[in-house]
Amino acid sequence: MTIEKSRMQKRIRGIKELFSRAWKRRPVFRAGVVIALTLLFMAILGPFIAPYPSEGWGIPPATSRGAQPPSPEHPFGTDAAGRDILSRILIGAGMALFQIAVVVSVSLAIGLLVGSVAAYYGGVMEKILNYFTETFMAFPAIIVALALNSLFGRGLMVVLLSLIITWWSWYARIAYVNARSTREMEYVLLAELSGLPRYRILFRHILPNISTPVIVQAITDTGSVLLEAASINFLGLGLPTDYPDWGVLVQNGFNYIYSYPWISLIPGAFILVAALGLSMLGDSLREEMDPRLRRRWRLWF
Amino acid sequence: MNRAVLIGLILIALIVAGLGYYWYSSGKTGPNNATASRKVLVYAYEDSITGIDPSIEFDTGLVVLGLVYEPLIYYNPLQDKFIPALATSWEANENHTVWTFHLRRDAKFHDGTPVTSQAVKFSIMRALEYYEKTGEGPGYIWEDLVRIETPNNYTVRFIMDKPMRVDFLVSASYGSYIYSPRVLEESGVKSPLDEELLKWFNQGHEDGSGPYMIESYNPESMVKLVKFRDWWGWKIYDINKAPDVLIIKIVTDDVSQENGLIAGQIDIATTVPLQDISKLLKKGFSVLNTTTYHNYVLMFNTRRYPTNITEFRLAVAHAIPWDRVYREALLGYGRIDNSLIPYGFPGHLDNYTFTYNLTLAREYLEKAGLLGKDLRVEIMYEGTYSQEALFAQILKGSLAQLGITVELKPASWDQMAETGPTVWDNPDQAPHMIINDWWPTLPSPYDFLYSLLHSDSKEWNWAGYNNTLFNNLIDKAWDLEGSNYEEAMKLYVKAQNIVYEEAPAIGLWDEIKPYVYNPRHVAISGEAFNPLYMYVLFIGHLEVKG
Amino acid sequence: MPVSLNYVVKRTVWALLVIIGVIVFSYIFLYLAPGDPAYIWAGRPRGVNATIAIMNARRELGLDKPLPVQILLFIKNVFTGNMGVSIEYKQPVSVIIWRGLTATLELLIIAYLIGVSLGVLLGIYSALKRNTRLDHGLQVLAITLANAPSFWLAIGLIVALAYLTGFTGYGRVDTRLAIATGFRPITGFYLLDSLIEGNIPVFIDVLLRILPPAIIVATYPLGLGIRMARALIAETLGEEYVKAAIAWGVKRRTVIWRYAFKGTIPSLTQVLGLAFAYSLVDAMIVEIVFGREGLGSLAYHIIGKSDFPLVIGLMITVTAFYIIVNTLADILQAMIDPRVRL
Amino acid sequence: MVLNSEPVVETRDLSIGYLDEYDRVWWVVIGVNLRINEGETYCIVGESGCGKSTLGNALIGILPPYAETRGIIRIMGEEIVRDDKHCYWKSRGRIVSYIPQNPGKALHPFMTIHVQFKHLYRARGLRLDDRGVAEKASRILELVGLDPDEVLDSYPHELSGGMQQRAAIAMAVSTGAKIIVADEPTSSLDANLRLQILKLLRKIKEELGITLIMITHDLVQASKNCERIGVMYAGRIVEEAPVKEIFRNPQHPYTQLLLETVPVLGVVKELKTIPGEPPRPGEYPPGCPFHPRCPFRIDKCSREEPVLRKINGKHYVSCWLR
Repeated sequence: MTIEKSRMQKRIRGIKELFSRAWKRRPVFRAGVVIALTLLFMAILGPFIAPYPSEGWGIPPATSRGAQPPSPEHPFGTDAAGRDILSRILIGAGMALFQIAVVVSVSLAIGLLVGSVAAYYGGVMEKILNYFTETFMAFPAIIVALALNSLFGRGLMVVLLSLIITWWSWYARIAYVNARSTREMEYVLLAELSGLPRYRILFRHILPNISTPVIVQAITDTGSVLLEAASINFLGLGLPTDYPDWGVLVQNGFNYIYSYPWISLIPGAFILVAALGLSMLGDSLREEMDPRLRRRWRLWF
Repeated sequence: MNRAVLIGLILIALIVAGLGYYWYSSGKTGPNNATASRKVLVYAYEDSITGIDPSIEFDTGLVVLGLVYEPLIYYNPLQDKFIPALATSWEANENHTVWTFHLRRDAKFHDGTPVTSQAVKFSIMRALEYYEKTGEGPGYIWEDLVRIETPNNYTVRFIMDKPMRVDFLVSASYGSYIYSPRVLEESGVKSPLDEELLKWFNQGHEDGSGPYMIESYNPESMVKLVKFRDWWGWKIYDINKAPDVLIIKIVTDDVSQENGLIAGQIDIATTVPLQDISKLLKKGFSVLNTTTYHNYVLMFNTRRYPTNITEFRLAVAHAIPWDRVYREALLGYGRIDNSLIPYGFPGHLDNYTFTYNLTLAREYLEKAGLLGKDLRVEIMYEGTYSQEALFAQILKGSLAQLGITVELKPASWDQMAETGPTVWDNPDQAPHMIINDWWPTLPSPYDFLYSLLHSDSKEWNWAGYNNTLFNNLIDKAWDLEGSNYEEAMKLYVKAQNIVYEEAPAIGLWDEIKPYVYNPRHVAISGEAFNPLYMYVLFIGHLEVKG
Repeated sequence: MPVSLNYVVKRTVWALLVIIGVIVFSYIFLYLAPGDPAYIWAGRPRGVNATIAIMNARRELGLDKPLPVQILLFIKNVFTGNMGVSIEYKQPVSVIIWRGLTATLELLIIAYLIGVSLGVLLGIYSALKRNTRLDHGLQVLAITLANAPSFWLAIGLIVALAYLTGFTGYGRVDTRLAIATGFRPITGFYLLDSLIEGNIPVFIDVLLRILPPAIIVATYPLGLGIRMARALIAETLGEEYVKAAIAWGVKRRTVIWRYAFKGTIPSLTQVLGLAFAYSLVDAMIVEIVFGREGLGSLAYHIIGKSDFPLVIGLMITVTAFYIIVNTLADILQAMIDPRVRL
Repeated sequence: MVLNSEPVVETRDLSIGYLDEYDRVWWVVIGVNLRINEGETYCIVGESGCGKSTLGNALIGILPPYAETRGIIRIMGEEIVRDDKHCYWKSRGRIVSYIPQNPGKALHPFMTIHVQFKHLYRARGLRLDDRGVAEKASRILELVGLDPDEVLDSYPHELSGGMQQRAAIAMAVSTGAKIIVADEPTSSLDANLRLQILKLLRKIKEELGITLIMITHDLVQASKNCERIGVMYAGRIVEEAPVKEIFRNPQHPYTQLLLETVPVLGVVKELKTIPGEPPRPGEYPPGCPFHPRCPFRIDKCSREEPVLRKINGKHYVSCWLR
């Protein structure tokens, strides 16, 4: 128990060091952290700081307003039904983070389990699970969303399910590769000899050891999840039209791009910046972990 | 070695290009030169084409059918006038049960054979029999047909089982197109009801008598039509003004149609973002605003709380800011009309209007004891129509003031057509409100009133409205139409009064269709479109330039 | 080329197995959906003829037989090109999809050619100038491009093009020009077709129209290419064989291209192959925004239209395509790296 | 043969350090002075991490870009490095060549031996067609004892370790350089092959008149091939002498201890190990770097660093005790 605890502490300390080193040396990481924190801030406080909360939730104003260009009253303008875009974006941040969190955590759980079981149990199980992993890696999320949409219609479940169906396999792949090397470790062998049941070994020794690279991958992926979810919502496969999701907001403005371009372009810019920030975060962490890329360098031959 | 591969690739490319060029220049020189001066018209259509069987298609295929096939006569409801097509003259007996049509002698099918009375019988019987067999298609309009007689090649006689306006039936926009019986040989089937014939049509084959022939048919992207030089109409209209090639391009997206217009790739657009039309006019495009009988109707679920309460429905009707709908949702391209029958259509009356009055709406709610209750209602609408979407949003904002929460449920047409009828079996699962849109097949109020609110019309009566008095009134009127038209119209008014008082459905607006076109390529007169045959181009009334 | 036939066969068989897995999954998908599979397959028919349509669907899918037989029947049908008839268009699914596939592929191939070649070049350049201001700039550019939502970029580009030039790159080819010059597509790849026919005006026109959407689709492989090429070149430049080559006096250009770059090709191929699925879907989205025909527009039209055969057809096609591309990437990898022989 | 009195390789106060990620410099080679004459075989011996490979890389000119140099390197009388200013272009490969430590990694895995030879000849400015390359390469491959027909069209991974090393030697020689730095050329091979390769090195050295600089951690190997040995410890040359002198009369305590670890054929004695761990590169102790492990250390050792002094003839040592 204490060994496990200290191992855990060591791992946490390692991650902490990684973060502080990245913060010190990488402006890209700092930018990513700032963007991610802003996003989090918006997601939590969005409904409270939105200047027109009811409009943010999709209720058009009582008085006729129509689409208005950005002005001091409406910094990002209003959409065709006269709703304040800033409020909708602020409230939409929570929607975006919610989708990311659910998709990444569920796929992470499935992926870790499948990957480590495949690597640890080996044999037929390994073959079958790898075959499944490979098969599911081939599905693009948007096409699965299209199929789900044709069965169930629009809804949050379409976005979440289609992304989870297509995403877990990537984590399973990484988990599998890492778990295979862990399987050969001495302490796993020792635990096996001491007669610990196999599922206990899996949960005690294999899973904790492979989680770090998979989690770093997961952080890197958050940006891509946001992008894919936005694409699904943009196409009208996912959330319904009056939801303040950023992808939906871009779709809402698509019909008006010549007359009221801000309706589409501003929420789209938020998608870009958020995805960029999250990717920057993950990428600079990964680079920081890789010593090859750390050194000073010039063309020397 | 790499260099060898590269040289090999270049050689292969050269050989392929050389062979291709040889094949191209040897085989295609003749037609190539002839096509150089062909006039082309690109007509953008806003939906994909669901099929082009002239007797069975009952949806977006009309845009193609109207150019490839012809009915016996056309009807222009705006001028209340019939226009001869394949038939030049017709008459009915005293009590309107036997109608005789005299066919044009010079009309030919695309295979070169003349249009005969046998062909008319063949075509219409196929529509009717197919409907009787499967329940599908527009053949139901011929339900009262007893038989068709063909006394000679150019005379056709319709025997009906009761007084009918057969002139309206033969001019219907669906189910009355005439084609050659030779389609059986061409497709290799025995029976006209064989599903293989339907498939054959839907692969892009045809044998009609209209001014255009199908050259290629890709229902998801474009239909290419070429001019039929032996069309009888070229004696009336200038053949040289008509395009040699007419392309119906499927562009479902408004912005894409606008892009196509700007890029010079589309000559006539059926739908562009309405707010951009003034800009397009400034850029030198022209617009033709056409009246349509395309009517948008808000239907209440009369079998579910709270929309089963008449006062609630009336409250909603008075809570809609109509002027705002007109300005923000329709942008002026539509006519606010609370009647179920569109403006200018037989049976339309102007006095069925609801005014925006929140106090009155509150009173209605109070009367029903609904004021202050936390009410939640759903509205389903077609998500791709920005007018409907904006209307639903405005409604949501307005009802919020009455303490009613509206949940928006955008759907595709298919989903709506599936959800709407569930009101009969499972009213609590059907949405409280649903926007239906309708355009007529027959120039009669019955078409609207029966389809939308008659309790026998389970498929389209999405209100679940079942009022025996109303049913009897319109059924009686329909029976009378053939013999006593004025009396029939009076009954229709009575029926409409019931609808206005109970409000199971309220008319929202009649669409005004702005066709934006490129005047450098085409000149269009108002007669090029007929509201009864939506989207069909009447080719004699437009002129393609250069 | 040093690749064993054995490897190719093994890889192909595996790919076939995965494609079969995809087909089975699609079928299970239909089977597990709420409601009668025949009802869904028939496009949720209504009215009197619904029973006929459902019966037809039942026969087509073999629903009266046990599930494994149904699945085998379905697989057989897919492999013989019979994926059912589209409910919306009433034409065979395979025919419709084939028409869309060529259009999308043309866009995708052009985009990949632009994105990958430029991306890899810039990535190498960035690796050689590592830690200079230029390198940092390229890195920021790359990560931005890789994270930009393509539909948003496409909208932006359309607006910008419309304001600046009035030309929005609409459509695949100028219809009038195509008819005037007698252009007749043979393969469906218009660039290739116009070249085969020697129709230079149409070729130029098609190229001009494909460029704006292709540039948008290219952003992702471009960004990815820059980042991957930079990282991989940095890795191979530290390899022993590069060190030895330098020590033996091999010229700088040869070292970079023939030693370091060549060493990165297998990994690069693999990464870009995996990114292919993303780009394919990207191309479909951009098509929708630009109003081009293709798989994307096809999918967009049928959203919510209960055209399940076409949806399943699209799913199988897109996925199978991705698997084929990745198998080819693996075989290419084996051709370059003689050590890969499973 | 005219004996050139000038050394072909000369370093003066050569120090090499590596920059870490925070731009600090860690010096791994400190103040090395080498004079290597033409045709000589000079051996640099030391434990791993003592900086000998860095020194070798500096002579070849393949220091990584994050290295810093101080001092001068002269090759064939020409100054190629002075205080971080490198001008390696002319000499790299042409004048100094290199036999890699791990031939399996040093040959490009995606190219046949033939193609790799072609690139080498191109680098020398020889425009040869495929047959020309094959002919020229065959001569050298035969010299190193390989069958050209078998080897030329093979990929490196298809060759055994010994064949790979022979091929690598052939490539090193085919550059035409007269000075070759061999960095632990046999460390990845087993004992039998090791002797074969050493023999081969001697043979080509004699046949082609090459100046060979061997870098090794193995004194036995050094004794078999070399004329002079420089013992390196913690980045410095601590003792330098002809082979026989080193074995007969080791002066530096480190050399003495090192010799005691070597098994001598036919003599049964207990093998000793050097107490303590060698210092990590860049973290050398102050004063005499060996003093923490030295059994004879005096106070002065920890305070002041001794310099390399001549004690007789060609024997140099840096120790406060001598």
